[in-house]
Amino acid sequence: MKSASTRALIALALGGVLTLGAFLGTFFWAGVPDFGFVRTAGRAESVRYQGPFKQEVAEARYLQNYVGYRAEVETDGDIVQGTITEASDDAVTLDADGDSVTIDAADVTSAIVSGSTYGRPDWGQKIFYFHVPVAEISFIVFAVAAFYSLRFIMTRRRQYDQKARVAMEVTLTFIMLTMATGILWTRAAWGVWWEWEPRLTTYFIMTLLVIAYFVLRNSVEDEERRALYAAAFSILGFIDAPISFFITRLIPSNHPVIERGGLETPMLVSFIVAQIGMLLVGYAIYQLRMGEMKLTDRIEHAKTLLEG
Amino acid sequence: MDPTLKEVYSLVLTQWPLVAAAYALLWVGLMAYIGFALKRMNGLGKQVEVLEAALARRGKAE
Amino acid sequence: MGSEQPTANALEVRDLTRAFGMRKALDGVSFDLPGQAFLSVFGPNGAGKTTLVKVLTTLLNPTSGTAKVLGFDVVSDAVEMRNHIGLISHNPLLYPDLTAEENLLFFAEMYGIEEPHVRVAELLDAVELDHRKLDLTRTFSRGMLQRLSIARALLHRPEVIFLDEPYSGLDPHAMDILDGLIAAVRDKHTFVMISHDLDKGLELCSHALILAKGRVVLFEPREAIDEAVFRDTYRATVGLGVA
Amino acid sequence: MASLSGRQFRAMVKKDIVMELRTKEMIMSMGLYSLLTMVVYFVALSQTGSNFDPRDIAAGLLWLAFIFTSMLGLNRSLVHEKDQGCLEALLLSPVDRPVIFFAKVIGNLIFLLAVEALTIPVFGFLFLQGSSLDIGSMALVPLIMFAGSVGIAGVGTLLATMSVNTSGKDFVLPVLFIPLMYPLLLGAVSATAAAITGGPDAMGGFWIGMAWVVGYDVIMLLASYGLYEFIVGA
Repeated sequence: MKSASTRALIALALGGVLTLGAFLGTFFWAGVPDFGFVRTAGRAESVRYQGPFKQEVAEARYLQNYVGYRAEVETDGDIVQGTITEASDDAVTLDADGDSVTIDAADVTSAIVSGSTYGRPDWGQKIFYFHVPVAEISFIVFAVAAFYSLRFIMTRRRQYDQKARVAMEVTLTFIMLTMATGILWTRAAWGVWWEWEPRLTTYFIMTLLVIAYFVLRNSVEDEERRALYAAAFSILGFIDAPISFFITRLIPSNHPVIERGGLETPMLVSFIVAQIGMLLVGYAIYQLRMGEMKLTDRIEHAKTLLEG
Repeated sequence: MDPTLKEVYSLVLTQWPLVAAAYALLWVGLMAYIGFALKRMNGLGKQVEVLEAALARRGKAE
Repeated sequence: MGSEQPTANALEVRDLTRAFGMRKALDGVSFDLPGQAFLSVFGPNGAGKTTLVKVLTTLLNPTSGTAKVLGFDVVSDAVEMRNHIGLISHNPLLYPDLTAEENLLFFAEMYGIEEPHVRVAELLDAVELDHRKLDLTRTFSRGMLQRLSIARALLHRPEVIFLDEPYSGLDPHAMDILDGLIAAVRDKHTFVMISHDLDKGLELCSHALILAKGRVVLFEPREAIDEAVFRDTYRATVGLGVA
Repeated sequence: MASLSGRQFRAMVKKDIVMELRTKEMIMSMGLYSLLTMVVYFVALSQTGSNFDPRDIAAGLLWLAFIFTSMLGLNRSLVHEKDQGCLEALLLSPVDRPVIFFAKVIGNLIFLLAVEALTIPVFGFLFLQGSSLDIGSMALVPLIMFAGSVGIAGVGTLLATMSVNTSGKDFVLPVLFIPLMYPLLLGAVSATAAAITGGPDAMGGFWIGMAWVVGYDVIMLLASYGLYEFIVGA
């Protein structure tokens, strides 16, 4: 049985290298695209520098957001240029070449602020290269578990029950990892840890279903009955998986979706490599746990031989 | 460091700690799971050896 | 009700195995039982007695091997076969919130019996429960329940009757009544009885079967059995089966 | 054999109803439970402000009450079969397993609808007094209620058949049942909310929810029907 666990470890190492490679590839080959921009008052040398910006401010009180920026404030025919040093709802103070000028907000007819713009690298998007493969593997392994459950119901052979059970365990592991990485990404991208959004909700339900599968297994005494019930439940539960998978395409959802042909070559290649890597990792875990199952069986067998 | 550059970085880098944490969490989780599985398997392997040695002594075929 | 295939043997069991993984509840059980025989099945707990009866009554499918009851295969002819078998268990298998009559009428419907009221009245009479037929079975004593349970098992005039430890939990009086009822239908039926009670089982049987760990240890007609040897064999299996 | 199946089916449904009318166990426990839920709702809503519109939340509260009371009844109805091994006696009779399944589903559906028919007026009386309701669209509530109950009874019967054979039956059923019910609840609540709110704009929402629930019913009933034979014989 050593071979199975060796195989598992080789698959794990290979999967690790591939996923890591894909992840690095997205940074250094595909680069980090900009998503939106940030602004500063001063100017700094940076690859992300996009140039100066000039913007008209609609209301004088908004000048409070631009303390430190250059501003051009117009009052009845009079234009004052300078750096904003202080601003409140009622007044704004400019430093115009050493002279401090205070203007009532009510007198301001128009104001233009200027500074520098920098591209904002979309670090959050990088999660796509591991969060999505992990989530996909959780669906695939769930499908494998449902397949073996069906096989079990047809044949009643214990090996299929074991395979379904181990596949379900791998599903649970990957679901948990998807949840963990997903929650961190939602915080980064949406600013909240959790949102009751269709994809998240259905995925959460899927988590509960997989947990329920193990609750069910633990509460049935008879081994064959346990296997049958668990198989039936995993088939029923699997009906929710496609709902979760396709729901972002059915109901308006905040969750990002890959658009058809929307990936550039470096991104696509990295993504596919990451998927293959994760699949190998999933396979490794599956093999490892199957090996453990077989060992347990051998122990049981040896015990009955010794005691019988 | 240039104060403006510092400001740029502080504005630009808000997301990456979370992404890095997610990546780290992923591998820590996987490794912990695999580590426990391997440890359990080691224990089981020892038990198998003991039992099968006992079987061999008693001359019972498996 | 279906064509009756003429067959000398009521039960034909060939290499019957029922396994899940490495655990074998039945392991290559084979025997033939002639019609109108009374088979007592003995064995320690976990020997596979209940599994054997469940397979023979179509409640469980065998993993391999075949079993025929009255010529009907337990797998392929299961639905047809159920018309010809009855089960009396230590569990009454009756609804406590239905009256005695309603219980029997309900099962008569399940078997599709013609003129159910007539048949039910006849059986209630036979088990001497006609005066209690309007009472909920919830109020019945253990013995009365067992009698009603026998009436339920005989509703559809089965040819083979399975008894799963029918005496457990009965007081001596109820046991006598049960003996009487079995004796009354004894010659026209084939019986298969699971029992822990060696004396009782041997007294009634025409054939005896000892199971241990899912295998047949002994299968002999009553005449061929030397009681002392039989008891020793049984004791040996009980010792064996403790594991 | 079709007529025999019909006879068996009628006998099983009749038996469930006779037993229920005699003991009133399920109706009593489910009805009381749903009344108690109303009390809890009252407490939960007691701190809401004066501009709170109970119609916004009525659909969700109703289905919450239905889903929890239904589990109570489903458990009871299968415990009856299991109690003295009656299920075994049923399986011994020449009955096709789907007949058992559909008879139990119909029985459960009847009791469920009875309790729901009781709950809705009480709920309306306690929480929706003074709200302006569109009687025309409210008439659609029983429709979605029926469609939802079919799904609850179908999947619930299968799951309750499993859970009566587990240790800790009361705990296992909700754990299995509620996540599986999620898609149905989603559609049922949105359709019911549309029906309660009323107005011409709501009708589209109602029929989408209704279609979703009916789709769920069809898929899940077929799956449960297919799996029941294996479960009940185990």
